[in-house]
Amino acid sequence: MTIIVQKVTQMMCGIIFLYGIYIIVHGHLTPGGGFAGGTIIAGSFILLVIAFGSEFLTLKKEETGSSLLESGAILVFLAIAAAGLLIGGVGIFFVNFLPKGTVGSLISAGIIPLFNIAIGIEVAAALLTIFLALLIYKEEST
Amino acid sequence: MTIYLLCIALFLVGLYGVVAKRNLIKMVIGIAIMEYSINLFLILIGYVKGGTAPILSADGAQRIFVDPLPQAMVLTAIVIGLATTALLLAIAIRLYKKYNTFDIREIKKLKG
Amino acid sequence: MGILLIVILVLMIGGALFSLEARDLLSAVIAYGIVGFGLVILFLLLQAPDLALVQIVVEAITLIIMIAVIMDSTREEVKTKSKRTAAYVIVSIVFAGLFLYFFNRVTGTLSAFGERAMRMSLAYINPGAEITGSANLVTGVIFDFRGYDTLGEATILFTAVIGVLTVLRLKGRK
Amino acid sequence: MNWWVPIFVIVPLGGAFLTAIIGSFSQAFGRYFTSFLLALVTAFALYIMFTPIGTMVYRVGGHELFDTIPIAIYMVMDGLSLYLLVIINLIGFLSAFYSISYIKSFTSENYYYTLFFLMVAGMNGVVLSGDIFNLYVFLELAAIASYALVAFGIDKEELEASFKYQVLGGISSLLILLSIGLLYWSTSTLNIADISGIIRQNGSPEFIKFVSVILLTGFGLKAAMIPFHAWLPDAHSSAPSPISSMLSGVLIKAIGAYVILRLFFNMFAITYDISLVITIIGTLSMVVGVLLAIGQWDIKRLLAYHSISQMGYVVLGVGIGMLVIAQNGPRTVAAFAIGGGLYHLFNHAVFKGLLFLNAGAVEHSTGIRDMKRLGGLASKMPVTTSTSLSASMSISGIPPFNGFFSKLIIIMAAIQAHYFVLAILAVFVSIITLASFLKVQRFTFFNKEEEKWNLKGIYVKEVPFSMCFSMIFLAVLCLVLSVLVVPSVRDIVLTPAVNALLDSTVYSTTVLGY
Repeated sequence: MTIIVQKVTQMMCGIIFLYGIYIIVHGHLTPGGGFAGGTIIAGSFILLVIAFGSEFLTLKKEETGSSLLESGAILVFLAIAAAGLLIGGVGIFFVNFLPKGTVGSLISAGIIPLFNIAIGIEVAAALLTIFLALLIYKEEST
Repeated sequence: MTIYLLCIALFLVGLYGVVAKRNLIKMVIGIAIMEYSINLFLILIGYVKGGTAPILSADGAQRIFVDPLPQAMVLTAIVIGLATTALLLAIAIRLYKKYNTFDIREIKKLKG
Repeated sequence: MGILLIVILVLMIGGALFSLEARDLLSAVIAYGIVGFGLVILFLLLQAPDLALVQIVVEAITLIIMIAVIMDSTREEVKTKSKRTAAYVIVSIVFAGLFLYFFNRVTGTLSAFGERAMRMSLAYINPGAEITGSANLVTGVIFDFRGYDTLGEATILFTAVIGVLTVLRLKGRK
Repeated sequence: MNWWVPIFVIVPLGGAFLTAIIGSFSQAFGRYFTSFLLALVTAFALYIMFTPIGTMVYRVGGHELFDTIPIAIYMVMDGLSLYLLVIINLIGFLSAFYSISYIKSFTSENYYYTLFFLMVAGMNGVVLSGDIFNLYVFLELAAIASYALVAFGIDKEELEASFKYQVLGGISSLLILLSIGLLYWSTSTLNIADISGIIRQNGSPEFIKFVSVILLTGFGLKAAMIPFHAWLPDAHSSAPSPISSMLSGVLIKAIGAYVILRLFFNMFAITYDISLVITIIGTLSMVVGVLLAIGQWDIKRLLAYHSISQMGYVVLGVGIGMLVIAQNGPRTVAAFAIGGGLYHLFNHAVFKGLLFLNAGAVEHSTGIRDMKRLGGLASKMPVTTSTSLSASMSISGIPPFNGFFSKLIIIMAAIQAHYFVLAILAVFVSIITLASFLKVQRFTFFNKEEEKWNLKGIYVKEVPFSMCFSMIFLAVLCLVLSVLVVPSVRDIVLTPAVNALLDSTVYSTTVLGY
């Protein structure tokens, strides 16, 4: 890619990444949430890969890493959901066991922000893995 | 009523693409279009006249909200659609590398 | 607003038809983008900002992946050998007409656009914020009332990733 | 609180995620972990089956009724769900155990076991769900995992079969989603019991018919009933053999036939028209499936066509029961017919699973699937031959194997309900099935051409222990399941499942509690 594209990408990427994090963290207050934020974060990484390209080996390493991160994040999601089975002795799957706080403040809504963060990481890693897998396949097969 | 009918027409256009087209990418696009029309259909069902997005504002004013449940359903459906499309595209590119064409008739011919 | 919805929806149908009929696959994919981004506008008009946000990024990434798939392929579609006879076209038009007719007939008794009474979502709106503590009611529904669905949905994305990795292995058998 | 109901979904899901993480460091982990975990789940399901506890209703998230409206996602475990759970996890465990040796010849085993877990989790989620959208989500989970598993070998046929399967599967999923949207439009709720209550009171008959037709098309595609069967022979014959056995043995039942039963018995009121359509589809599948199977020489393709035919028996039995109920006929006859259909469902899972595992064993040892080129394996592969013989006798309905009894019950029910044509057709199809499997046995295992293999230079030997174990286990089950005709056993296993379907309003009153 040309130098212009690379410079612009360099400037924009961090902002896009931060915006994704903002969307995830404010998921229970404003539109958006784990899915939207995660996709935006994945988008920022994909932009970087497209603009700068990358060594084949680095791509392979990134793919393994993001795939592991994805599995880990969704395992955490399941663990938080299943924790409800053990906490409080009532045995309810997906119970919101943390204090709810006041509606509208950043630290509120119990486990919902935790779910948002786990889902955000999972979605970002998942989309990045799909993209990298396609890219690696195209390089490998030629 | 017209809006629902147009939405179903979009669904039928997608169905036409899947059934009549013989190009793998076109078939994927057809499935995706059907997916979009169903998403739109669910959201149309959930719309309430004069309603606003179901987000409580800081001023605490009472408003009419649109139905949040179809929105949650459509969010799920979008992600499912993304998953299906990604898997279909992966298989399509794999088939392309094997046969050097996206056309399903050519693929059948080459397979013999 | 009704007119605006109809205009955008007609545009989307046009985009979809063009996308399916285009000779060049790149134009087909771009035209498919019209449908997706039209949907984003409709979501915004229908008061679903969460979905508009998700749809716009998902659409962008789907387009990137699709273009990556078709970029260095023979994009020109093979010419159909006029197998599409008149009878074929008539059958599909008749089927579409019948489907729309029956759809119109059976849904005529249901509530009109924007006037459906809520039932299950009553609890999601009024006491929803108190139960879940979330100001965004959609997020409350997604992660609290219907969190189990979201688990399934995240798992489906996970499945797709594993599926893509499986399909794109270089060698299947040792 | 019945805290253990979601265990059936949590455990396979957790297994899948763990396999994905640990499996990327050690390929051997998934191999044993999968069988171990599924054996535990099967044992747990069997334990619950033999503990009389009645219908379990579990509210995910713990939200109570809100003005008599259910707002949480419900998980419902009644007799039918439990029956399906046992079948899914049992066949799942045996297929996974079989895979230990079979999948060693493929690369990236950890992906295989992860997808296997996900498919089982999806099916468990479907049979436990009491919420129609949740059911759709888990149905998609099982379906997407199966798409990827069909393509696991990534050869040309497999990829093409998988693409075809995905396109038709995608259409069926979207039709299902469309009908869910229509139901939500009409009733404003997603809970199956709640929907049932509302549309029985004030649903217009035309609307219900329209939704029924769309739903039947969608789930008919998933269950590969006859006008919608195009994807099944390709997909089921291209997949790795343990997966073929899962797809034919369990998947088309759990996400196709089971949902049809659940929705058309427990959600919609049973009407004569829909019962007639279901019976006709079942009969067509039964007859056309077996006729298509006759000309096949690819052993797995032949088995795949027989799956269509045998599923026709299941749907026929249940359809006769529906017809009897719709005409206010005697309830004992209806119960008899439905019981026959459900009994055949279990039997088919066992013997068709076994037959696909046999085909896999033959392919594993010789590398050939074409029956014209096989033959004379009887002395070289004694375990495969004997188990395959018992499965063949079972599927063609020879006493004392289980297939005989379930077919007999379906035929007797058809006679009792005065559908003599259907009874004659069922007997006729059974005879053709017998002929078809005589061909399989003769050309694959007997045929006295043992020297041929030595001439070709292929050293044929019996398959390893894990594959033998699964096949022997299933062959024994083929005999043991015959005890389901004994009333005291049937009352524990089969009768709760039949009762769940028989009284169509009991479901909604039990689930909602009013």
